[in-house]
Amino acid sequence: MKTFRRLLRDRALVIGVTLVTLLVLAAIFAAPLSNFPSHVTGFDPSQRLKPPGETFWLGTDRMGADIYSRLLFGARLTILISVTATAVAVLIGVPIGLLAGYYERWFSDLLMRVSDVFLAVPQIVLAIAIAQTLGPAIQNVILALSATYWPFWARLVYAETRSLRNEVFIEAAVAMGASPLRIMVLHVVPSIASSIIVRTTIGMGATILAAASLGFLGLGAPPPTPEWGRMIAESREFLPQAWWYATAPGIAILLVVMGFNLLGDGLRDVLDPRIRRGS
Amino acid sequence: MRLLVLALRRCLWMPPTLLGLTLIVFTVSHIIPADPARVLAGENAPIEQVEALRRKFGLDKPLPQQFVSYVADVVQGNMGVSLYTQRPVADDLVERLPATFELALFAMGLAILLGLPLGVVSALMRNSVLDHAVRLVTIAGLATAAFWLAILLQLLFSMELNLTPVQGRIDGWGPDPITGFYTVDALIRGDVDTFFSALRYLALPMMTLAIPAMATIVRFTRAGVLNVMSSNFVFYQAAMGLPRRVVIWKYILRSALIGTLTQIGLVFGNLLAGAVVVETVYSWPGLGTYAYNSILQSDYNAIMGFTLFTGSVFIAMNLLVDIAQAVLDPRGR
Amino acid sequence: MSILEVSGLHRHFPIRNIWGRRTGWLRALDGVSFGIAKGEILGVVGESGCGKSTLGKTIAGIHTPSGGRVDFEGNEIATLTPSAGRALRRNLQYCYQDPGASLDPRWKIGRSLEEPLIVHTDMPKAERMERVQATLRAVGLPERHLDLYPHEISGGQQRRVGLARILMLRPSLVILDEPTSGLDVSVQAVVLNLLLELRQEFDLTYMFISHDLSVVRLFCQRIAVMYLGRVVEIGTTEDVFAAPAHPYTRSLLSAVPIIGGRRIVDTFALEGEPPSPGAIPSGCRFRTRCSFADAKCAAEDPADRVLADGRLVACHYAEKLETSA
Amino acid sequence: MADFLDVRDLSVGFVTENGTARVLDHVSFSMRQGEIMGLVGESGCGKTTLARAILGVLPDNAEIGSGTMGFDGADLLARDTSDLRGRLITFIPQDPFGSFSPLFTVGDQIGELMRWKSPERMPGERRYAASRRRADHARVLAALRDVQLPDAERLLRKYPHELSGGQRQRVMIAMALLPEPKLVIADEPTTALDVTIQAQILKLLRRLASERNASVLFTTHDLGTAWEICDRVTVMYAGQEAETAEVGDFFARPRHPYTGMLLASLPTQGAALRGIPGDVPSPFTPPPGCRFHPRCPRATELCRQTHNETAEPAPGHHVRCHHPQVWPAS
Repeated sequence: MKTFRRLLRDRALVIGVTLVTLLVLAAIFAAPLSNFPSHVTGFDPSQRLKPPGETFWLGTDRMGADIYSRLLFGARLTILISVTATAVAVLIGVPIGLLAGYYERWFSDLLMRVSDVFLAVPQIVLAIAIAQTLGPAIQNVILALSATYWPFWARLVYAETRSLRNEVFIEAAVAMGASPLRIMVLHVVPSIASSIIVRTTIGMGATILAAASLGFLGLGAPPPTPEWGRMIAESREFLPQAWWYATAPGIAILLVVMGFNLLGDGLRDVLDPRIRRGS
Repeated sequence: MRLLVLALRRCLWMPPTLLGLTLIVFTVSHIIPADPARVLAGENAPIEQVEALRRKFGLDKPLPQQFVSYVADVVQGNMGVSLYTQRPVADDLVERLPATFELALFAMGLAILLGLPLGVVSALMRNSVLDHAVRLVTIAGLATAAFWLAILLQLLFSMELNLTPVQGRIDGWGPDPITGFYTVDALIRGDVDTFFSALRYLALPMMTLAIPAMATIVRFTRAGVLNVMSSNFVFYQAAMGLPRRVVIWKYILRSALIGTLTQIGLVFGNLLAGAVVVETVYSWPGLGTYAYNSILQSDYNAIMGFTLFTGSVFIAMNLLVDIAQAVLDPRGR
Repeated sequence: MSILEVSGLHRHFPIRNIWGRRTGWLRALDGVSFGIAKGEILGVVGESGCGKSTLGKTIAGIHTPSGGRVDFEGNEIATLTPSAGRALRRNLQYCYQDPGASLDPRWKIGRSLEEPLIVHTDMPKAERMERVQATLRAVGLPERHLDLYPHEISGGQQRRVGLARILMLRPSLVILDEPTSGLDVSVQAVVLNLLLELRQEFDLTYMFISHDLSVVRLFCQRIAVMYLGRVVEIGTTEDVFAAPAHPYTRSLLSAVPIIGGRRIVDTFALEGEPPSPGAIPSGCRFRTRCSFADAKCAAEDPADRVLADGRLVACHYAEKLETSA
Repeated sequence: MADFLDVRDLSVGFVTENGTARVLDHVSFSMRQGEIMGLVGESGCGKTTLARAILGVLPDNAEIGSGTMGFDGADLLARDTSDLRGRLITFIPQDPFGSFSPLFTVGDQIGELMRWKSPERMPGERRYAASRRRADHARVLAALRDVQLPDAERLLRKYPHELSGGQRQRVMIAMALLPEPKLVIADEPTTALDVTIQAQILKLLRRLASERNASVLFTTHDLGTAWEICDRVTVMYAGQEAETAEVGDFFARPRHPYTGMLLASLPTQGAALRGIPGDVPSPFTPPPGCRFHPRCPRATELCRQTHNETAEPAPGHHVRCHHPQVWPAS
């Protein structure tokens, strides 16, 4: 019970959890929650560019589709992209970081140099290059994002494993005769799991931002699938009259990414109480 | 002397990293797409034209050979011709560089000028109202999509309050270039009107790029200062009754800066990346718009050229940060 | 019969310049030779940087030696590959300064104790648990601790669990690295008594590494004094404390406060600090600080010599030094 | 000779998430001019808190429950002591390495101290006149020679990480004496050093303190060190000053049971090792009355209930115990 009470007291975590849960609920129950589920693909030109009112809570877009409903369905896409891209990046980055960090041999430097090269290119630029060559499609966005984000996890796990390597209990396990694989799986991974979770949560936020940028540049999912980034791009023509058209998706992105960042910060303190609060 | 050698050692790593970068760019442009020649020629180009292009760019030769010739071209600055501007990509990049750099440096300046003091103060006055406000703004700043922020600022300042122009970089034609930086050239010539006009155009794009950068700097400075404040030498200086302001602004800040410096290198890199999106919103005639247009036209060489160029700037930036760190931290020497 | 024979043991760490090229050697162990009899407690004393911890870790196989032999229970274990060495080193365990720190904070205590048995033996589960419980009782802890995590018990109890883990494989030789340093006086006494009980119950031989001379004096039968990577004197505790043969041992003992006795603020004479192990002086390594040093000391690094009373010393003039404290 | 530092009935607690740790419980303690006073005790006994309370650098969550602290005619608790600190009262830390900023040379950091705390500085002086700067520099060189550091000029240009532990502690001692303080608070100054270096530092500190007639409050957990350097010794237990006496009397004829048992468990005694049964009480839930009573063989109902007043069974020998006979005659 005490940890639960401490959790509640940690405002960052509470806000983070609520925002992320809202996103997940919006994605799962997009159909029942939305007023015009048909507007995901269908539209109604007669209702073009209506300001927010009773029928269209967040107004309509240039095709007359209800922005509120499209945002809900857009949430599905956002989760799909950020979860898969981050998962793939973690699956590539963590083992590389673990191997490079645990063994201090030639290949650990090589692996780190390779991840440095990937880190040398600003993520969004490489993602653009990849997404553009493969053409606009969800799986290309996912490939582009995971291909450019895995070095962050490789770097993190490398640093954590390297510092863990001279912890007494690891040296004791080595001295006692446990095999390297056994030490990595049973000692190293559980110890660094908490920082991976924290980094992954924050990484989700960053991936959503990057996916939205790709969408904005027209490299995301092709129309008519609802994609928050592209909705903002479409809205530019109709500013400043259709102010709601640009604002609504932007706020959705803001809240969701903030949710993940707050969740990440909150988890960092909960999972690793040793790290002094207030950082 | 040691410092020079340290820098030299880091420089040694630059060529292999650049080569690695070229390999990635080569892979993306030559290997991933099914038929690069078709992509280059465009969807509806006739077969003969595609074949001609294939021979012209040597795409029929084995991949390693293609890579060697690609590297050879790039080293001589020949990144192929841009379909969009019909001019060598290298020339386009060099011509548009000052616009982006002027914007980036102004944004970075603003981010540091505001970010550092705010980070320090919010650390010193921990858990005060200011601290929570700063943390909230920081978290919001980090979560805001740059392109959306750009549109919002345009909406507010340009369209509603029309304090600043919506897009573009200068009224009419810019001053003929000395450094290529409009503000600097205007100052050199003492031409105050152009200077202020350039500033008015710079205002919004600068702020759009500065806000996320500032948020990162505040966050790391605050963590850095908090970390240093709990160290033994701060306690010793307090025990010896040294004035608090001396301890903070001389000893604590300098130690905290070391940590923040590495982040500033990263932040500058992300700033360059952000420029792609932000420049298009403000149609700022820099590298970003160039990259955006080349995306629309799927202008291959331009995209690859831009990626390679930004990557090398990024690598150089990291090198500069490493050297600055060695200068600041005697233990590194 | 000696359980452990160390002869000419070297362990050097490369010193690299900024270019990464090796420019010299940090000679942490520079030719160490000694033996430990079965059931004995040998004290290894010296100041920081003298190589006593490196010695312990090299014998235990944590560091690979750069030269020399280590014979443990008749087998040469220094030059083996890590895996082969590990099998032979089952009966030799290394105990860290804070044994509690050798426990993975995320593992329950029971599991940490069972691990050595899983790695080294093919004991069935039931037999393993039975030995875990027996060893836990031997260090004076209740069985319910098996389900707790290390942070849920006190520092002292964690130390006992660490010791229990070392005893799981029923070793014959345990290398204790500074087991009492940093402890308050009353806790120190409790730890030393526990170590003595365990020695009795498990028929152990101890190699007791410490910088605290008064603890070594009480606890050990023989003492080896180290300076800058070499053993400069080995002898029984009584002989070494009564009449130290090597000039360094003499200075070391004269620096130890004796409550109620002479005050070092009046009598202590040794000046300067030990040179770095990367730049060991030519000839005898103590000559730069020794008041008896002469040309011969500068030329020739004295070999280990056995004195009349069986003591081993590495000094040209050990017998001739007048016995002034 | 009036007591030059007079701490009376001082209680300090630290407010934390799970309650208040009552670290100092009505401590009274005094020092005479020109003496080296030992403050000994095991970890957690409150000796460091007492030293920091005198220095006026307790952490923000510290709460002073009661007590006064007379020093040189003023009550330290009642006023902001930052002008006194580093001037009349100076400090020698336990960890010399961590007490220097790694980014500035040793010379910069000593210079900084002299700029604000040099004996020649006029109170409220704003500009650091070049003439005073030169005079201070001369003082610094003299002080470094005085602590047996060769080639002082070159040392000033070095960075802290280029000095050995012993050298850094010598610089710390020089810095503590440069402002010509009345009181130097040395918090476990030799604990982090090797035994031969520790001996040199103790010898040096003893000589300089008597030459400068500066009083030194010397905290340590090592009774041997206290025997070496202190004129009088106070032993603390769980936030209470158990016993204070001249150093000879303190070690030969201890009266408080805790002191007796502590001395008995010293390895130098040679006899079979006897620890002290039981554990140190937690400051969050201190036992009533005398805090040693749960582990004390002499404990009576009186000890368990009432506050243990300090008695003076022999001249200059203060014992905070209801049964202050000489130990071990229980």
